[in-house]
Amino acid sequence: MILSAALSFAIGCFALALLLNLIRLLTATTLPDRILAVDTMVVNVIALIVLYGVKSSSAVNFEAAMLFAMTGFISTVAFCRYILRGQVIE
Amino acid sequence: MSVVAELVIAALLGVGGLFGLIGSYGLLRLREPMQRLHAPTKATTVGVGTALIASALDLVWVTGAVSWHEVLVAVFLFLTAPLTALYLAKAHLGRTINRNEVPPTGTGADWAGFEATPDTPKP
Amino acid sequence: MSLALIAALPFLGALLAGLTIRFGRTASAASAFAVTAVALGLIVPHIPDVLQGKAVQTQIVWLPSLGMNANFMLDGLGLLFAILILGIGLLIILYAGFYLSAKDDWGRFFSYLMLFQGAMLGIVLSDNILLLLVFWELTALSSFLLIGYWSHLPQSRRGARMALAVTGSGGLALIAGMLILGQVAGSYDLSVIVTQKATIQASVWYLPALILILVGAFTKSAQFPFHFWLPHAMAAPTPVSAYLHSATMVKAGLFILARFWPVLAGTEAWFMIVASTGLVTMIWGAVVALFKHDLKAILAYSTISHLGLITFLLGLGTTAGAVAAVLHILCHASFKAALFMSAGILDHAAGSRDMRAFGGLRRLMPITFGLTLLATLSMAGLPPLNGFLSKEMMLEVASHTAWRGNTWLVPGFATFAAMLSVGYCLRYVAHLFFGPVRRDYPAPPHDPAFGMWLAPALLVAVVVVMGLAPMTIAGWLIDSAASAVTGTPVQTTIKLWHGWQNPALYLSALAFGGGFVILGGWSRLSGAWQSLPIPDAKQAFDAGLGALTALAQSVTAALHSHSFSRAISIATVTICAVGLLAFTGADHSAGTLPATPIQAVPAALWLLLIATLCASVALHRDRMIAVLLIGVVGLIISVGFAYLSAPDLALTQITVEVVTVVLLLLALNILPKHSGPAGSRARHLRDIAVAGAAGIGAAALCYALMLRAPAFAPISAFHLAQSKSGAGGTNAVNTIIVDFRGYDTYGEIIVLGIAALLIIALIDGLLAPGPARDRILARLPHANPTGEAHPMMMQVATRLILPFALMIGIYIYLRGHNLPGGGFVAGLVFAIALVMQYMASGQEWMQHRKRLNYHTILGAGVLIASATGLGSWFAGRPFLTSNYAYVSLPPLEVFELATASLFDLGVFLCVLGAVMLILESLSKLGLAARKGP
Amino acid sequence: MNHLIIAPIVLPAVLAGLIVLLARRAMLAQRLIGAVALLALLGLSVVLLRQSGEIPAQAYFLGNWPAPFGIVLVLDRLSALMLVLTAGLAAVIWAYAVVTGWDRRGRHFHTLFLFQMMGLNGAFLTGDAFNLFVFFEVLLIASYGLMVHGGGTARVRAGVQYVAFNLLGSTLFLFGLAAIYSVTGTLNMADLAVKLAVLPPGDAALIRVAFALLLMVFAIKGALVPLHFWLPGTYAAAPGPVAALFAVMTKVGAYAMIRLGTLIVTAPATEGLWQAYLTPAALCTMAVGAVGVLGSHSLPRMVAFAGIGSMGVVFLAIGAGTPQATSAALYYMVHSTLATAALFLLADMITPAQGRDDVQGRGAAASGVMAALFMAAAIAMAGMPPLSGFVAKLLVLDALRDKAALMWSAVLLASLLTILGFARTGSRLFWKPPTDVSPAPAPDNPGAIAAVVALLAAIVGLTVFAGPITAWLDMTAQALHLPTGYIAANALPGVP
Amino acid sequence: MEILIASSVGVLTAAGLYLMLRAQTFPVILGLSLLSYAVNIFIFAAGRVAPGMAPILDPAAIGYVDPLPQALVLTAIVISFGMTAVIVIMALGAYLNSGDDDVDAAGSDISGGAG
Amino acid sequence: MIRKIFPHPCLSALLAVTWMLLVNRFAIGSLVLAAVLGTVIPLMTANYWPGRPRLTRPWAMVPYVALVLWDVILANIQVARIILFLPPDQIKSAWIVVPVDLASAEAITLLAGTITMTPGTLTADMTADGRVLLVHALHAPDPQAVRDDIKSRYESRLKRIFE
Ligand code: NA
Ligand code: NA
Repeated sequence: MILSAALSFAIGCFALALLLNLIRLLTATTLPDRILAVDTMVVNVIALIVLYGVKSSSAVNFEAAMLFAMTGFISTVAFCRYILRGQVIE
Repeated sequence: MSVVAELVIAALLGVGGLFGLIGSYGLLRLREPMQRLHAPTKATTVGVGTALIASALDLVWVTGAVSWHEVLVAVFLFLTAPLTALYLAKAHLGRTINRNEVPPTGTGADWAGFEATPDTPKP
Repeated sequence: MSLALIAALPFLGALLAGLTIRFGRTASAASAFAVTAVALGLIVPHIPDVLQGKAVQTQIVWLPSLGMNANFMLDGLGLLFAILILGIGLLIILYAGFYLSAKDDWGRFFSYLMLFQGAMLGIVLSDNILLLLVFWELTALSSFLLIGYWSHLPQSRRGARMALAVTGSGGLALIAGMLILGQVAGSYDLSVIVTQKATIQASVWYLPALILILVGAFTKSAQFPFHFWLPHAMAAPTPVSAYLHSATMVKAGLFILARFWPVLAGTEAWFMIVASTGLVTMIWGAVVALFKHDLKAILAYSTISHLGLITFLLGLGTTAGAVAAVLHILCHASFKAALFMSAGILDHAAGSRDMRAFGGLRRLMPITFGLTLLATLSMAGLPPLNGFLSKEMMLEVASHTAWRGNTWLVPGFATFAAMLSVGYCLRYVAHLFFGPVRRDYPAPPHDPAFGMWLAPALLVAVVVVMGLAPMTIAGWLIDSAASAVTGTPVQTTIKLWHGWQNPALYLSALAFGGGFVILGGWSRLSGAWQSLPIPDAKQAFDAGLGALTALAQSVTAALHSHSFSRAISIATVTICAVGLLAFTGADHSAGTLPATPIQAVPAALWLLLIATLCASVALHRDRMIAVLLIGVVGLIISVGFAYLSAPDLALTQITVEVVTVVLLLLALNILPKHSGPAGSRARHLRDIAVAGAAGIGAAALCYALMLRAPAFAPISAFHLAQSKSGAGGTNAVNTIIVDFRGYDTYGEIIVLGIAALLIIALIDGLLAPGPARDRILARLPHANPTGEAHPMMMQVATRLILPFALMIGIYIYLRGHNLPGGGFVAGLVFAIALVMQYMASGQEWMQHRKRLNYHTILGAGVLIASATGLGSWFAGRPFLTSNYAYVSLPPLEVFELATASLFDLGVFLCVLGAVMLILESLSKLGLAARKGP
Repeated sequence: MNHLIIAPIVLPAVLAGLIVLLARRAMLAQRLIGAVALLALLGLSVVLLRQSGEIPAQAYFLGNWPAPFGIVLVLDRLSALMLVLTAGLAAVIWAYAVVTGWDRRGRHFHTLFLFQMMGLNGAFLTGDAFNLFVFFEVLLIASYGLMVHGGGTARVRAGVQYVAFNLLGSTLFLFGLAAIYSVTGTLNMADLAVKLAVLPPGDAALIRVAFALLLMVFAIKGALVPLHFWLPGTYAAAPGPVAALFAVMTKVGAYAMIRLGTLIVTAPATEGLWQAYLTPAALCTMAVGAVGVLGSHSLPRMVAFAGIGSMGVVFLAIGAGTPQATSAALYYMVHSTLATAALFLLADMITPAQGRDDVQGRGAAASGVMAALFMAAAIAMAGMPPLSGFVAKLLVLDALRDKAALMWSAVLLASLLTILGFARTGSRLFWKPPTDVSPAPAPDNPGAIAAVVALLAAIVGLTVFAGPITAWLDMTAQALHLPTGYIAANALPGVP
Repeated sequence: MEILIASSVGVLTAAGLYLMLRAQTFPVILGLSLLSYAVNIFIFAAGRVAPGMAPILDPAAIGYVDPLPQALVLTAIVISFGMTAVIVIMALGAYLNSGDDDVDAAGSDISGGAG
Repeated sequence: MIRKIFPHPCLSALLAVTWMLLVNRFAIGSLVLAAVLGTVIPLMTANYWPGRPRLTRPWAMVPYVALVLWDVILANIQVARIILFLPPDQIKSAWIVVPVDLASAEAITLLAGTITMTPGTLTADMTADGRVLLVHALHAPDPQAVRDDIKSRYESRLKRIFE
């Protein structure tokens, strides 16, 4: 009971966080800020996936979480490199 | 499941959710670009980390088996967060922050982010 | 000898003439002559049969289902034409041998000529009307070549095209008419069709067929108003004019009229159309001929007039008319060919074809004068020459003909036409040969060599002898031909003198008298004629064709303006419209499945998705932001897949996403960073409407499908049931991919491999010397790259991250068969890990440390996948049949070995190789830009 | 099971893979492998053609999974015909590309060419609707590569449009397939026919939408107006031999229409669905093609429009929906593929350097041999006697006699415009004396000429043997319109 | 739920087409990506979706998500990745060759042709 | 020889452990595979990790990680407080220059990472040789104290592990 309430609370928090990220993404004035918003979004998404796994008592999406972490990191680096250097792979 | 375990997991979940929300909120609230960088790299990471631990514990209590996947995800996030932050900071330094605002290194060398790369003539 | 062979001989001759030119001009001419002579000789043995009224036939099955067979027939009409074609053909070849100059390409000329001869002979020998159409169109093509023979002259090219345009369109009408006729008659064989008169004339299709066939015939035979091409065809060498445009090809239309006379003639429509057209043509041709100055133009218009005469006769629909027509075909061929040849002689000898440059040649060119005089007088219809016989017969027939109850109209017009004819004939002779000798001839006139006047002389001999002894010379031929035309045995008596009571005699005399009056008043008449505002048919045609071409050009250009966005809009609207129409064309029952209640998280994701999409449309002009937003869209969709229990999709989507982002960023480094404004406000509204329509369509279809219960158990029920027991895996998605539908995957990795190769080839091309390379080298490097290329912290961290990332890849590959994952995602994870290493350390650094060439990885992937598939052949099983076994290898627990995993390895290698090749070569391009010239 | 059926797909793939692995830089080896592959494919196709005459349809169950659960290849007369046409055409064009050195003007020509063969053969053989999509993609992506082979501004720019347009088509294909699966639960084409026959009426509208979308996909491939806009620019810009090979690509659209169309035409929901759209669109296609022939300024573009026009005739015949019309469509398809290809090769020879410029005003750019070949090919294309174009036209007209007034006048008028266009271009190209700006005529390349002669010889053969060929095609069409053999070959559970 | 998915497909399709209609290299590429997302969801949805189904064979499962559409989507994703890569490079090539980023109006059709 | 087969023994061990965690189920087969992967992957990637970092006291890593984790948790609360309750104009951010005495690249990287993970501070840049770090502090009324804290709390410990 308390667990499922806490779970719903946590899921709600991260879903809300995602929407805040979206607002940030759309209102930001600089590119690094927008990238930061997207990067945060990825982290929040991972949280959501994990929490949804708790909710549905399924471990099937943990690989997805892993790959989200990996790809989120790499695309952030790629975007930053693009801003800084133009050429992502030099 | 014992009440204690349930309470622990619930607490972890609540804290994790809060931290995640605070991180994203900070992203909106903080004024300076460099300040904003602090919010998600930490609060959010902690938020996710907490959620992951809650999930792992939940699985332990539900199935009795230890799930290490969550740990691996958390480790990966912790390993990469500084790099993400570094790159974003560099992006700010390179594109949005006036270099006068940044203190000198104190040694002869300049910050790497401001160094002209040898193979690239600046226009 | 088989008729098919005879029909084929001229084509052989065409080949021979083209080949023997290697042995000299004479050889070419001689081979053409010999082949023609042989063909004529081969006809001869058939003559007795034909004269007895027995048609000679040869049948070769060609396309029986269509009723198109190589059926040939030789009857009286065919015989008449065959003799004309081959006989005059011989004379033309003889004449051409002297006419052509050394500069001309003889081989080409005789080839074309023989090609034409074959086509023409084919027409008259065809029993099958589809076969006839083949030859018919061939005459148009070969005459196109012959008219355009002197292709350096613009009038030749234009004349050839005009002839092709007019006779070609007529030919198409003829095709339609013939097909209708064949459908109505139930056969495409002439011998059958001619027996179906009642059926055909009773059919509602009679009139359309008649009109279409007549259009074909009239265009070919230069009947008003399609006559205008013929004078322009005179740009051809004179032998061609003599052959095609007087003796043979233009008579093909008449041949058709005669051929179908038994089934088409005899109706009011036939008479009204054919006879009237003939009459008008006869008069119009004669009028124009009277006032032309160019020798060949005069002859051309006189030919038009005479063709009109024959058309008129056939149009009467009476036996007498048919006999007269047949007779005149023969007569006209003889004197007109002779006249063309003599015109050629004049052109050669005196260096001009303008009548006004001549006069008084009587003494300077006596032989030419004699030949021309006889031929012209025959054309004028003066006894005792053969032209008199047919003209007399025409006037006789005309005098009995009433036009809509009016009994004087036809005789009156016929006599008027005859009068005009006499007029231009007299003028022709008078203005050329009589009058004082001039001093200003373009060249000194002289009679030609014997060889050159031999051919016209022979024709003139026919003109004279046939006039004197018509029955002996041609009676048999006329009879059998007329019998074939009318379908009933005809026994004519052709004679010079029919007695005083013959009305034609008076009409003829009237015509002659009038002719002399016309000659006397020619200058005044000519002045009056020149002042008449007669529309020039050629100009009208040119203008018409020009306008048509211009219209075609502007329509084509307007339609295909390379406007991609318009093409896409049109396609989208079309697709939506067709989809909507298809939907409304049948019943639809709304779905009965219960809708799944909406929960908060998916609703939030949905909101996120829609907002991001709107933002990406609104902000798309900043391309970097657009990439970022599209990345978010991909992220949300991946989460959606994970939420909807499709972990494999989530894994694949997210890994593809990041590779795509890297790819896009690499490209964006070179492309402009911002999109320009695309068009006006109106265009934006249009685009929104089009895109919106498609979106609504897609959404509606999706919604309708999702709520509709499946009509049948889906085949995936089998996959789920067989996944473990049949394919040895618990992840049904994976077993479908690597086993049930492994063949799809095989195709898919090939696509990826091809993409890589293609990209390498393209980038190679861009880096090769050329505008692209110049632009790359001249391009300013990125606005100002800041900072170090490879931060130390990143380099160090990746040392640790890379091995773990690779291990995760291996883990995902190994578990794929039973849990989400598999070769494809694993390949992408490897690729992503390597990309990370590339970003950290740079291409050069990596180049030195790379162990395996990505090409090799890709090739190995394709081969492993193929080999796994082929391996099952050795077990006698089809391509890609998988096998798995549980292996027990103590102390290890039992584990599974599946060939599908090997296939998946191929997939893995293919994906890895392809992705790395693509990214590597793309970054090469960027580095080339960085390095500069 | 007859393993030869898969060979036309795997053989080029394996050999192409070998080139990538071993002979990336060795042109001689690539050519050798290419020659082996194309000869083998030709031989294989002929063998399969002979087999297809003996058994109505043979299925090859990939992965040994029963239909409709696994993917099936089906060899019948139609697929065998397309295989032979493709292999024959490709062999000639490949030889042309080698003798003219086109294969050296960029990387990976031979690999892409072999993959192109794989894609085409796969599309012709598959009995699975989604697999058809996959092989459409294989042949398309290979065609993208071949299209921009050799590079150059015009080519690459046209390439972008070509790719983008076709990607739209591929997306549409997926929409259609998904809808079909959603309604019927199957992807096997024979199974689809069986299930459509007993489809609940309430699903009729949805399945109609699905098949209407597929029709649009095939219409894009086949350049049916108004979905043809990608074609003129693409074909005109593509390297000559590639454009020639593309002559068979539009036929893939027609093939798919015949294949699927004859399977669904008798079902209550989809009866007459395609025909309703095909006929008017085909008439427009003919018109656009014919007007384009007359209104084009460059030879390759003109040939491209002639190709569009010929597709119009093919679609008109397909739209008639009778066995006789299908047979005529097949004959016309074979004929127009050969004629279009011959003309593209000639266009390549005549305007080798700047094929995209206004060549018509430039004057005689080629020799008499070229002129003769051009004339023959143009005669065939325009449907004039004595070549197969005329026979093909008659067959189509005969098959369309029920609506003679409209159809015949349309076909014949289109022929007229085509004839005018070719006469105009031909006379300017070959008859007009060279001007100062004319490039010197390129010396005749005997190998290249031989390639064109080979195509023309095939056209002559098609004409001379029209009787037996049409008899064979009639049987093919009858089998298509009564596809019991095709369905039986799939051995569907519960279907006799 | 269904309405969310269907409307997502619709908006993705519309946004993708709208970007394609911008007729410049990069928007066209992005538009195609969006279209491929749209169709991937569409295919997946065609198998009828419901959260909470088991993706992996499991005796305890109440039901499975139809695996076949998923397999089709996987194939479609891979193919569309290859295609995206190709059109990206082609667009680059077109831009570098011509210096023009427009996909529209690639060369004029109208040139003189008299004679 | 052994150096060749195991270019980075610690990495090998770590990989093997990680594999077992990934498989999440103990079995002999998994262990064998873990050993194989722990050997093969470092070999495969040896080219990308030139040299071998010297770890003089690897076990000291454990308390260090524990310390960092604890700091992360504690200081996160601090950051949360700043975000939530401190008015934005009162937040006193500062750039802090931290000279580093560590020698190996791995150690410097670890320090930089630690600084970022521990709240309130963030490594924004460093000199090319890594001898000076540029740290940004979210709210540091006394920058000097932050620098001293970094040096004493983390750098000294890392020095012990690596040197
Ligand atoms: Na084509
Ligand atoms: Na075509």
